Amino acid sequence: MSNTQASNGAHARIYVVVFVALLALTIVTVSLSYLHLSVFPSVLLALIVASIKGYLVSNYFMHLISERRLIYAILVLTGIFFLSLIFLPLSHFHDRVG
Amino acid sequence: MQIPYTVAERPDTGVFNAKLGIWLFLASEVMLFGALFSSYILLRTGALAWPHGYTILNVPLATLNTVVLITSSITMVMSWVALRNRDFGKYRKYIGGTVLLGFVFLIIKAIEYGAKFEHHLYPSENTFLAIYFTLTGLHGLHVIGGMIVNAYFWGPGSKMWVTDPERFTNRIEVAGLYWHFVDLVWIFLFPVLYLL
Amino acid sequence: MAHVAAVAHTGNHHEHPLGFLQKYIFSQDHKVIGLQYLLTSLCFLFFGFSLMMMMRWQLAYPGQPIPFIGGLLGEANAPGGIMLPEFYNQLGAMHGTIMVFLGVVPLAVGAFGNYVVPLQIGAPDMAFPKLNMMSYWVYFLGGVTMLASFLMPGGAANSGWTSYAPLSVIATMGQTVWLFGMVFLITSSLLGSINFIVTIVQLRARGLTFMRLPFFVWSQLVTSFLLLLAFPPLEAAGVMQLMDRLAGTSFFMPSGLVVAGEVMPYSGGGSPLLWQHLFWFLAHPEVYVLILPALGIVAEIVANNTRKPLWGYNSLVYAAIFLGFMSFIVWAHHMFLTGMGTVISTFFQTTTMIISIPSVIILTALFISLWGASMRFNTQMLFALAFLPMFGIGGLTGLPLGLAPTDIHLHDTYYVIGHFHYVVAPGTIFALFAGVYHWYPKVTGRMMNEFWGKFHFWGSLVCMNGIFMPMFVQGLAGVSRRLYDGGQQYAHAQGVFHLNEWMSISAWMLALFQIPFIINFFLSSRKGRKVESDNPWEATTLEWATPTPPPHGNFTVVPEVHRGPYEYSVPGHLRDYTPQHQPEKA
Amino acid sequence: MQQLLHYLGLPLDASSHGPQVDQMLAVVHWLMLVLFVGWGAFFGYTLIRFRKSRNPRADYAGVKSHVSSYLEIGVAVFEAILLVGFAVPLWAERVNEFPSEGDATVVRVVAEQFAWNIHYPGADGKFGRTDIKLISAENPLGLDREDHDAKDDVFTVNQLNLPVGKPAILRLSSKDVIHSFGIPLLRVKQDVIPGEVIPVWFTPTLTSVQLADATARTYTISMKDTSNALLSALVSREEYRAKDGVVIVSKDQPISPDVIPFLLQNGITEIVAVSPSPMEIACAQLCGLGHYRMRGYVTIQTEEEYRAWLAQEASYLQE
Ligand code: HEA
Ligand code: HEA
Ligand code: CUA
Ligand SMILES: [Cu+2]
Repeated sequence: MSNTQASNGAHARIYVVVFVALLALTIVTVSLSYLHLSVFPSVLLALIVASIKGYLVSNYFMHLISERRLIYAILVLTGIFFLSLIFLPLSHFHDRVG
Repeated sequence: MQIPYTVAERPDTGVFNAKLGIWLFLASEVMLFGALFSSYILLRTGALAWPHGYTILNVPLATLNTVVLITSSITMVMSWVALRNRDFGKYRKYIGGTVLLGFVFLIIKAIEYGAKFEHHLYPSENTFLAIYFTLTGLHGLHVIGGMIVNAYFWGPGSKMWVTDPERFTNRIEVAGLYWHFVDLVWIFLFPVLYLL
Repeated sequence: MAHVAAVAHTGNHHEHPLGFLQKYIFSQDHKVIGLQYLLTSLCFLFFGFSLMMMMRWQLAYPGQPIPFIGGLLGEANAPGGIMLPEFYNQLGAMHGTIMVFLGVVPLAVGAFGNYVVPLQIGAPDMAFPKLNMMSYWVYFLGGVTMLASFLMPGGAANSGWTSYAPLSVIATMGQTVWLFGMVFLITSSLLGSINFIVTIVQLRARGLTFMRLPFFVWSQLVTSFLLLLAFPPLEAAGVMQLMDRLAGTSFFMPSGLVVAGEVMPYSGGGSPLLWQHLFWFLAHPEVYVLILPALGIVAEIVANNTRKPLWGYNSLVYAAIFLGFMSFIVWAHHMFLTGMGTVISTFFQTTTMIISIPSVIILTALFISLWGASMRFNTQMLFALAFLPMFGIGGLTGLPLGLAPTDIHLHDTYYVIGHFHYVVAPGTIFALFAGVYHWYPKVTGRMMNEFWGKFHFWGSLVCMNGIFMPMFVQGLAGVSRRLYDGGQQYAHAQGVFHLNEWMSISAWMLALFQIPFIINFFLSSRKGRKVESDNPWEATTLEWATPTPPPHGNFTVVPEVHRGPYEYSVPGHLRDYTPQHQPEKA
Repeated sequence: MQQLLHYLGLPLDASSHGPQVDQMLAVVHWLMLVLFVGWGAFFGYTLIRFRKSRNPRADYAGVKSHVSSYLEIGVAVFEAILLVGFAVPLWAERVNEFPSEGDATVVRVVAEQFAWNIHYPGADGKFGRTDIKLISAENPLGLDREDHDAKDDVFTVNQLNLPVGKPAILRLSSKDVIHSFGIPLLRVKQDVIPGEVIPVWFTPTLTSVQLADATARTYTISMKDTSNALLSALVSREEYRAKDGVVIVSKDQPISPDVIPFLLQNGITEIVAVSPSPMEIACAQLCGLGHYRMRGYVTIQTEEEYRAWLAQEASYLQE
């Protein structure tokens, strides 16, 4: 149990706020899709909204915000490899002979 | 000698064993889904034509499922809060609710799949449906895995509350981390597959 | 080895005695699990070698019936004892798979890692004993699945250990079984690697800071990270290939495929290169999984038998970490010839050249460690010393492969086969042999026979070079790998084809030289000379501070560490070794 | 070093970029040799000098100098030079600097299990339309003969003819699985990936006849060679007559095992022989059970011979 012994009631309130925010963002992302924007802006917007939601879940529900350096280090390392897994094959497909 | 730091945090690392373990596991899960997302991007950029998800898939049902999963996330975290407040009864309600919401998610998913099959939309139809079924199928398996764990902690596993409450609370925290991660994956799957 | 484990359980922890099943089969003791891994993986290693011995017959004497066992292989595989090309391809794919995933990795990580790491860090066990047991049994299941694939209609997987699509997607049933086997093996590795990292990070004894860890522990830590983060993409790729095979999807199938005149019923739109990227994203880090634990074992043995500290311990550690990190971003050097433009090929050539630097640093540090030594040439030291130049040859021949223009000529020739066998066979396998001889007395309380050990060493050294050195010649001549007849028909192979016979004879001789090892290995556990102390090699690391063999729970007193791992021949000290747990004033 | 590599098996090369590849191979192998011999000497010395009987007490500190760091930096610098000076420009030339199609012989190569289909555009220089539905045993390319551009197209199986001294552009594709198009004597290799068309280019510098001259070797024969598979796969470069003037083996004829006794009887113990097709396409990527026999032949001709050959192939179309 890593976080300090703050009052749990306060935590519960934060969780409810996050929950409401997640619901709101779900509505946002669905309504955005009804605008039928062209590919680039729609991808960008969808990813921004999803990232905010991801941030909320990981930081509050998974209380990453109060987590230790060790956990962050592992996640940063994973993030680097995740990005190289996505972008290196992609750049190969864009830089091909012929 | 006993294995140390199963309950308490190791002072210099600041975590107990299982917490480090689950975060490592989640790191590997990031790479698993990362590879599938990478495949999605490559297939899509290489495709001559790519359908918009909403033209084939059922967005309202998926939105409902998003809400279900988010709700199950909050019940999960509340069950942990309940344990920290030493309120076992409330814990049982919340964790039970989480399992039930998992069921609801799967049922809705099954309805979606069924509708696809009825229209003869199988994974072999095109690469979009292939990646759709693979990603959501794998995610569904993760949901089932989480439900089994949570159901265990709702039922027989909860005996530990009596013998070792500290450790049991840690276990629920760890199970929660996994459950939230499954939610997190869905948060990205939903727009990527259904809305773009 | 039964009585070994029996002694291991005289520890004081379990008041109620465990049943046979819990003690030996479903044990949660890291030492028993380590031994289970050891025996299983040695058997697989031998099995993988046996497959290769059959192949080497076909390469040396194409089209001639295999003596002795030819008739046993079945009409579908070898009518009249003459191997069919289909069967040759099965043997090749399974040799690669078994050696890498069922032989070397489980031996290096599952066996040595499991047995030695908790001891070296002063821990009572692994962090998650149940998980540890599960990872062994899932590995076992994966192994059985792989073996069972030989019984499928059409035989085992036959598309190479690389399983390139579309070939693998249109292949026989064996490929499906291979994929399921791989999913088991990946799962086992994931469980194991999580366990190792948590154990090393969390369970270190008091005073055992990271920079006091034995290099072997470091190598296992880095290895675990490689397994943890590189395997999942292959798991994803495996699932996609299963989908392609079973559900008819087209992840790896482009449009418009025509096989044997028939238009294929795939919707198309997939990419064969996607498989290659995901496969090599694992398989390149995997090769460092094969080498890092070996380097760790060699470092331990070199320090112990030179009786001096490892030179440049810090640089060794940083080099290993850097090596691990870089190994994630060099993978496409296996794909130079898939049609890469200048930018992307430059990127991968550069990272490949960069990754060779930490290897040079590690090897240099080990060489320099020899200077000023007082060397004991026992069997494990001979194997460890021979590892250095053998790995050197293997590593150096990686350089022309890592530069795209020279790879044009060498890609997929026997030069590649020579390159990596030098690193894995006289490299890693020698290091693993060294490890067996080194830790044997701790595990069994008895010594292995030195004479037969040295016999095993010299024979293996000569034969290994006899097999793999001519491969460079064949590769330079341009002979492709995976040729059923060894290139007999090709004009450019005419000058080098005759080498095949020598290589094959060396391989069978190599097998003969393993017999004394196998006998020595089993016999010594009963008949070997008993060790006089818990620390027969006068070593400094913690595993030698336990009773012999270590009981359940490992240590009788909670160990505390006071110094770095290799304090040998400290000036002013009476003895030429100062164990890590020895208090400052004693 | 290049000589040493040739001695070790590296074949002669017959393309204009081949010498650069070989030179780079030589440079890399120099680096490898220096490192190996240097460290090997050090290693050997320590084994003798620092064995226990000679040096009973080890030296705690060991080497104190930092020469090794300079050495490591040296290796890194050398690798950087290899990369910037050789590898990158050479690769760029291979994949970016294609000659213009007007100055080159352009050929399509379509790989399949287990053959190389070679497609020539014919006199109009245009490749005709192909369609996978038309693929059959007689029409492995699925060429649509109705198409105007296809009328004069020529195809061969496992036989690639090219004119010497002129750049060739090969467009590689595959019908089924991944193959790899390799011609060791030209220092060319390129994976052939289904679903993609990947071009390679090179300029042959030797005709097959010249190549045969250059690769012919003298073989000493004995009675044992009557069962020598290698020898029977070769053709003689010269004419060998018996004492009475009867021809035993004529030029460019295979050396069948049964003539060996006659040669020996007539006091001929050495013959000059060569492979009948010294330049071959070798499939380098595992492509199934017939991978080992997926072999093609390359004939490099003078411009005139090449034209004549094409014309002859085209003439079969009329029939
Ligand atoms: C343990 C396994 C292992 C290790 C450590 C390595 C190490 C390296 N490998 Fe290798 N490799 C494989 C296993 C391994 N490889 C396998 C299995 C394949 C084939 C897979 C397949 O296709 O089936 C392969 C294939 C392979 C290829 C693809 C070839 C092709 O298909 O065309 C390439 C290309 O870049 C490459 C490069 C390298 C490089 C640059 C290193 C570097 O890390 C090496 C660095 C080391 C050194 C530079 C040595 C330092 C030496 C000294 C300092 C002096 C020594 C002197 C004395 C000892 C006297 N390897
Ligand atoms: C770790 C990896 C590893 C190891 C150790 C080996 C070891 C050996 N390999 Fe292999 N090999 C591969 C990985 C490995 N190989 C791979 C990945 C391929 C490519 C496959 C493909 O094309 O897809 C390949 C391909 C390959 C080929 C090329 C085939 C072809 O292209 O057609 C050849 C040819 O000779 C070969 C030979 C050998 C030989 C003679 C050994 C010998 O060194 C074996 C030595 C073995 C031992 C010495 C066993 C010792 C064990 C014991 C003594 C057991 C004791 C038991 C008890 C005590 C119970 N291997
Ligand atoms: Cu075609 Cu191998
Ligand atoms: Cu590699």
